[in-house]
Amino acid sequence: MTFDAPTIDYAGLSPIIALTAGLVVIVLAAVFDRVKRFGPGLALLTYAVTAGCLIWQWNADLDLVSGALRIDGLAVTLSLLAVIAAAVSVLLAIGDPSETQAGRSDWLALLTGSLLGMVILAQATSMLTFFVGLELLSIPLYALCGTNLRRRESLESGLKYLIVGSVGSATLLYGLAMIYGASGATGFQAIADGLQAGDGMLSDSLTLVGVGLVAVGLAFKVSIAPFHQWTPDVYQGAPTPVTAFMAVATKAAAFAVFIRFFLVALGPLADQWDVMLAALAALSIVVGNVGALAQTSLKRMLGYSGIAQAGYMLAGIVTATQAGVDALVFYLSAYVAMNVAAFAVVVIRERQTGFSDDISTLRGLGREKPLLAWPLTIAMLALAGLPPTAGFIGKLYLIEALIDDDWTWLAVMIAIGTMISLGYYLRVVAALWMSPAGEAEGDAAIDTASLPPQIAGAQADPFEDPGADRRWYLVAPALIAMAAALFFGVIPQPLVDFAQHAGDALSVWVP
Amino acid sequence: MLSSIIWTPLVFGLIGLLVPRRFTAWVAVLGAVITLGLSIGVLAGFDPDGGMQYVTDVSWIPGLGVDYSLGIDGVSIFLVMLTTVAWIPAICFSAMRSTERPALYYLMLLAGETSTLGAFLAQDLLLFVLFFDLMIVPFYFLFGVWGRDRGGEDDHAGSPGEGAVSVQSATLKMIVFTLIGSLLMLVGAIAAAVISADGGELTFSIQTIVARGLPEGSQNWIFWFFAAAFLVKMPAFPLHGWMPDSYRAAPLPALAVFSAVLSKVGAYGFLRVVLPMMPDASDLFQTTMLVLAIASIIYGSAMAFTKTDLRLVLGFSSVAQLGFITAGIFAFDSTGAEGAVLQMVNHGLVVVPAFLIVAMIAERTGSEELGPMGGLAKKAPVFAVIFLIVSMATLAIPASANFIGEFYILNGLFQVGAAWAIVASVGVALAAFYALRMYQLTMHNPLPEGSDSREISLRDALVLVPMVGIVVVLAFCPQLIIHGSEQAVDSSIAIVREVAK
Amino acid sequence: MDIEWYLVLSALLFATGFIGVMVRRNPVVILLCLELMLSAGALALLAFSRMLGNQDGQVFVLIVLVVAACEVVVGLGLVVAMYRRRLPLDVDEIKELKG
Amino acid sequence: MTATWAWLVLLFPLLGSLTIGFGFKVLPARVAGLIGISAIVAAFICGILALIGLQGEPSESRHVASSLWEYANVGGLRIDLGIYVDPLSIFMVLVVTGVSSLIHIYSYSYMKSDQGYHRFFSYLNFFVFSMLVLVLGGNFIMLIVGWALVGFASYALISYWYRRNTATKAGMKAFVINVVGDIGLYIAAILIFKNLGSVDYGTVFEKAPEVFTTNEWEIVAICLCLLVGAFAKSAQMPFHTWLADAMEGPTPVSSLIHAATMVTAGVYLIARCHSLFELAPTAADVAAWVGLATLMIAGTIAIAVTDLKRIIAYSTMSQIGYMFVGVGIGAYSAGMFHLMTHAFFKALLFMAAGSIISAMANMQDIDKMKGFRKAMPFTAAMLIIGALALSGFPGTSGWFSKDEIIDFAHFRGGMYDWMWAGMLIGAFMTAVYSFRIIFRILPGPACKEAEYLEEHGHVIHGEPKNPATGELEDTEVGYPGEEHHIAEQAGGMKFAMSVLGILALIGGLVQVPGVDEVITNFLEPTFEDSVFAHMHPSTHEAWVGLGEGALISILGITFTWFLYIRRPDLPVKFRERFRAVHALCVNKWYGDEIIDFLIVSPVKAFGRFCNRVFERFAIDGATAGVAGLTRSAGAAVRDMQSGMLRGYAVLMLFGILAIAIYFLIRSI
Repeated sequence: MTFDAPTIDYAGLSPIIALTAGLVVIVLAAVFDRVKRFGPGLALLTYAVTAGCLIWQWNADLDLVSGALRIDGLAVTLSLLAVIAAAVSVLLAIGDPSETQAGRSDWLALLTGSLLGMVILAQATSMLTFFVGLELLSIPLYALCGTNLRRRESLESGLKYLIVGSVGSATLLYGLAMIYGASGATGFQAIADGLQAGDGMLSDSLTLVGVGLVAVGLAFKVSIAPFHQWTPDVYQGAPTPVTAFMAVATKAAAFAVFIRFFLVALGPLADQWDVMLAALAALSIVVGNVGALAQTSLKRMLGYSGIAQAGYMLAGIVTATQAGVDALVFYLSAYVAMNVAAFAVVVIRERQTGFSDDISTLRGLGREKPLLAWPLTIAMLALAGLPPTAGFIGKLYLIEALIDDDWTWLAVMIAIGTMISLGYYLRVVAALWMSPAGEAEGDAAIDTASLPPQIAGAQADPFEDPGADRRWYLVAPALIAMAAALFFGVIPQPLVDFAQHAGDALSVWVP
Repeated sequence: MLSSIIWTPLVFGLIGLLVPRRFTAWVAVLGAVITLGLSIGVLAGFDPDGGMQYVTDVSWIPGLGVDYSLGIDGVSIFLVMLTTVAWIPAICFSAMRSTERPALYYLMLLAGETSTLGAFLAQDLLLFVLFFDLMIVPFYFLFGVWGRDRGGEDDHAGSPGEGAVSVQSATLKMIVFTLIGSLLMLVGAIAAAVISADGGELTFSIQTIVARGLPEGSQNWIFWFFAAAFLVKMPAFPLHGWMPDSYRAAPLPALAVFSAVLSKVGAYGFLRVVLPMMPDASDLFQTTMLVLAIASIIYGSAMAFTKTDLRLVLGFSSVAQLGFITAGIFAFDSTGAEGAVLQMVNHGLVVVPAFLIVAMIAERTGSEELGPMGGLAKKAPVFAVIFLIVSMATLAIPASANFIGEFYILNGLFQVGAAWAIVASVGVALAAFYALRMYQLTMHNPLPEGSDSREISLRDALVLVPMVGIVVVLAFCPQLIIHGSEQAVDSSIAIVREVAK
Repeated sequence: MDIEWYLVLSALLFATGFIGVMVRRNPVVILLCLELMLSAGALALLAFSRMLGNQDGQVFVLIVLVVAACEVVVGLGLVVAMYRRRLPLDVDEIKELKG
Repeated sequence: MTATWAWLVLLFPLLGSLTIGFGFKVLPARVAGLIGISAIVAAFICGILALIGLQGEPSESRHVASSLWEYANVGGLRIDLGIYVDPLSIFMVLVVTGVSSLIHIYSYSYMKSDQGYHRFFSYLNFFVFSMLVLVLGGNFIMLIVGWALVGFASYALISYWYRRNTATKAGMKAFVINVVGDIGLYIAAILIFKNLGSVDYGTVFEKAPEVFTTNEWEIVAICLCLLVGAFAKSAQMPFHTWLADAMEGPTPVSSLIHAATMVTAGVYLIARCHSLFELAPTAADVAAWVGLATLMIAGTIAIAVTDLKRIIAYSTMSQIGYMFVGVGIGAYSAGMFHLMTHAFFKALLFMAAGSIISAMANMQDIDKMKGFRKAMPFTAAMLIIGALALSGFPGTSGWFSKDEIIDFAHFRGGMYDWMWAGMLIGAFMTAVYSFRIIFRILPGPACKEAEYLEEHGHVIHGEPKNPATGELEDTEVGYPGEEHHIAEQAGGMKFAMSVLGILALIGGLVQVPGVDEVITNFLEPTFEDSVFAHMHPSTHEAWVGLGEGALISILGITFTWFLYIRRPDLPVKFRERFRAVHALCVNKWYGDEIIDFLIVSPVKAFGRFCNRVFERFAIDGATAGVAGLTRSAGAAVRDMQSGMLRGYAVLMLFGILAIAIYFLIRSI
């Protein structure tokens, strides 16, 4: 008996390898106190190497690990977005209570683990890697949400996320099982072939229920209504650097597999599921936007807004065309920039005001700290889809893809959703710039009574940091993200090319 | 060349961020003046029979088929001139008064000019939509940051006056209303391009889309998506709900250009985009549009003579005037459309000084309410005469270019149906009433206690007199504009006339 | 034996788990119910694998088991953290975040 | 050359107005006045030169069109900045500039101590300019321009004492009613363009007979629209209410605009468009009947009211009624002749009235005036001359002109005989109200103002009051300054009145039937194409008519003498007896109230409805409704977000079930 060692494409696997190695190093670093303080540096280095590997593999188009993974344009682009988000999150977490309390290295290890899950998920082309990646993404995140041990909200959000997320995972698994049964295969391409050939042993209706369950499971991850309810709670309760990571990176990775699974594996059934996804998208747009209207917590508002944005992005999948995927990836990229800018400012404001993300803490910021106000302003305008930001181009792209595929009503829904969204995005802008001068009382003098209750006995928060707006590692992400949101609003073509690189990867499967 | 016209204001606005505070305003003035100079240069080289000129066409987002494509024709040139002219008094007027956060203020004002010019010059449908949307952003800030809350006021005639208005809610209302239209327009624009491409190469070039044509069924809904955007922007009855609050809250110099120029983008859009691109739908909905236009005239006039807040009088008079313009465009007659174009320019030229005068009146009386006002002419004959000329031009007294515009519009309407013209002409009579009322109640009658009849200062006169001068010159030769724009107007309505036959 | 029975059983398991999540208030019990739901999926996978005659499903189940364990670990960790913070171990009481 | 002179006619007043207006800070008041006077005199001279040039042409080509530049030209609707000079327009130019010159001279003295001297002369010159544009304009658009500009100038002058509420209100009323008239002209012009493809006089009048058949509805519509403009400008029923209020302006203004020139524009319009009206006899009859109605109704009002200026104002309405009847029934030259003589004696009457009002310290109520015969002999004489001419006393100018119109109606016979009768009654009333003024003011014991004037040799300076409301005013506002001027003591006033007095007396001699018919002959080229051009009563019939007129006039004067001198108690008794009739007349036949009820109130109510109901409930309500709907949807979403995990699970279940059921149904 001869043993054929599998051929391993190290180049193709390099991002995963780099990330895994980095993860090991970070975990080991926890042991040595003297190395501990370089944790963030190590993490950033890891991410940089990973990003380097991803860029190195820019033009790759390979099946790896016997078809369980696939590195191609889609995987590379969306992994990059996740890596960027993770890197920002590392920066924003420096000095954050969650990071300190959980232990810096542990925190970073969890983050890196989750990122590893994302990178795997972006490359997954088999149910197994799909599920593994998804869980590897989720489980560290559950823990991360709970890392601010002093805050009740943090723990609450961790538990809620865990339970709801697990229900989602279980639903997904159940759906996957059905599809396995229907197609007799686990590889995405094989599933498609099996579904087309009718190899499976399930009736059409059960197959479709399986499709539905998978959709539900993924909808949990990307927070699509009506499976969205964890989102506002977790966004609000989780430590802000985690929220920032979660908002952006989770969406990137989950949408990557969403695209791959639905367009590749379930491509033959596209006529069956498109209306369902369209309905979900529309519902998300409505629910997310109206839900955000009267929020006072900025993070919670961004949570609802995330639901709506997920709805917009889902519309890209509904079309089941390359253009749709392009638009989705473009929008996601823009979304990264706008969310990073917003969350960075939220982090800074939180530290300055003793961990309040109430919108009232932003009053008069435009006058006092324009350097903080501008990133948030641009982020809000971009999220609202106003020119000259990448958000506008993103919406434009989506609408174009939708109309091209005769989904005009969904395009109109996006338009309507955007109108509603002005109601809350601009409230933030108004607080920044248009609150009467007298009420803008500066940093320290925020009326404490109006803030949400903090944990008892924490009068003097040791993590409060009035000088947070001068920390480069907090301000730089905000400014860079703002610049990106503006730059790609004015000169969008590079980002369009980026997005089309993702779409091109699917040219075999979709029109 | 056109690019430099568009971007000069913004560049100067950004320079304003860098220079010391006290120079900011003058950098802005300089920027506006240079822009005017550039646009005069374009006008000098403009050939009225030359169709689209100074064309710039660069691929912008090839992935989406969007080009950075600019061009100017007989219609846009005068609106560009109006824009570059109108911004100067607004900026100068502000420059002579101290402004909070001047760098930001002038940046926003100039960004507003850039985007407005962009909308007038864009020859790519999406570029047009983009600039159209972009316009609202700087004005959102201008209104929001430099506007002020207004308390509830009695109108001194025993009836309940205007309610309290907060800047935040007013500006929110404005931007939501405006974007309702323009987002739908975005959908419509994309649909127009996609449908007209019909599987071929996607392009947003207005000319190409017009040449390719749209199927009738699609035209019908796309028409309304565009119309919604334009009617809100104007604003037209019954989509003017945002106007009163934001007009009351806005800072006057910004409001002047907003009312003078931005409202015209809507009318311009009808002429440039809707009629050529959707001729069948335009023909189909002609009656509806005329009803809306006439309703705007009557309703706007009725409101204008009932309101006591000077800003609202002017605001609703704009509703009425824009009604005339819309009616002229939808008459599908070369006199009507030409009258509309002429009236766009005229109205813009009149509204800017009108709002600045309101600001000066407020400086003298501390109020913008007509009720307790009066007698300001006492020691200010020059001021009064300037206002008188402006009022007379507002009510389109014959001998003003406004009259020629209105007359042509009425003539165009008459070709559609005598009843349209007769009903619209009621608006002319009402205009006489509200414009004169505004003038009389401020300038005439006894001077109440606390008001200060002060002659216009030399600096303010330097701002207003050139504007009034242009109004007077145009009164003598409206043909200047007519000659330049006739060919372009005719070609704009040529297709729809063909269809209407 | 027909596959239907396996599927019915797994559906029942799934439903039981889901109902458990809906009606139980103790987080630990809820975690148990979640395990039940995952097991339902695992059972279906096994059944299909057996019927289809390929091993993919069985490999999948192994992975599912590992994942389930991980989930429980994190879940219990959170429960412990809450317990130490003297927060009520009742999901109906954990509703600070809402609206 | 003629055209050049005509352009100069326009240029001088405009220049004068601008010079005075721009130089208000630099120019001394007297200089401004002199500039104003000389501008008009220069225009008058140019008018005469133009006349000479025109008379040099052969009769059939006695019209010149000239254009400065293309004013606007789209889609065939070409509008030139052009003038049209023919005998009719020159006739008007001469009347306008001639009378205006005199009134300027009068004002020079009369307004001497007014604070806004510059403004006054600038306005006055501007008015003359506008009026000249009106009469010289070469197409309907220029006509509209002039039409509206005189309206504007009239507004400016009525509201001249702009700090009086009454004055500003009156100005507004006049302006808005005139704009309504303007709109009539707009529509007429549009209709003309639509049917004839041009708005130039020459083309229009030439083509009209080819295009239209008699009484075709379109030509009738055109003429009716023109009439709306004419009625509004000339204060004919039902647009007459503004004229009386317009007396708020300074007296020279009343004299110039609201008696001699502007209000006669309607007559000019009909005469100008006679070839259109002859194609639409129905419309011409409407003009005549409305003129008749106005002349009679205005006569009754003039008998009843007691405000000196208003009496004269109603008399103006009434006389213009005569002119309307004249041009309506085809007596064009007679109408124009009456226009001219009326300008003389009505301007004179106003000037004299102004003089007396000055002496009364700005009081205008004739009940308070008495015995000015001795105190103001010159004014009294002029007043009597004016009244004689107005009432058509034999030999005076009014006798010739008015009776020519009356006679023509009789000559046309048929239903026009009714007009003839009506106009005779009107003539009787004319005599009554004009001599009512004389007999109330001049004879009898002197009132205290007259007494003061006799004793001290200068006028009494009462408290400055608003004559309409009696409120006290500061002198900057109201009556011309602190000093008041009367004709006896002011050279300018005296000169102007003397000239007009002479003209009023003998001006009629230019058109004596059978002797000289200067006016008719002069205007003949203009009215050549008219069917009535060579239809006129014989000399014999004309003299019979004049005789009737003389009889009526003398009867009327005698009756008035009896009423006010012999039996002064009778008028009071009449008033007591016919209270309702008196009230009707004093209240101007409730014209204001009717217009208010029919138009103003509904429009205002509509405005209020829009403002308070529609805007609030429909527009704001819809906005708030949509916003509220969105907000409550948000509230619902937030309510569902209870924070309770188990609730979330339930919603998830619903979601899963919905999707599963959707697919199950779909696959069946």
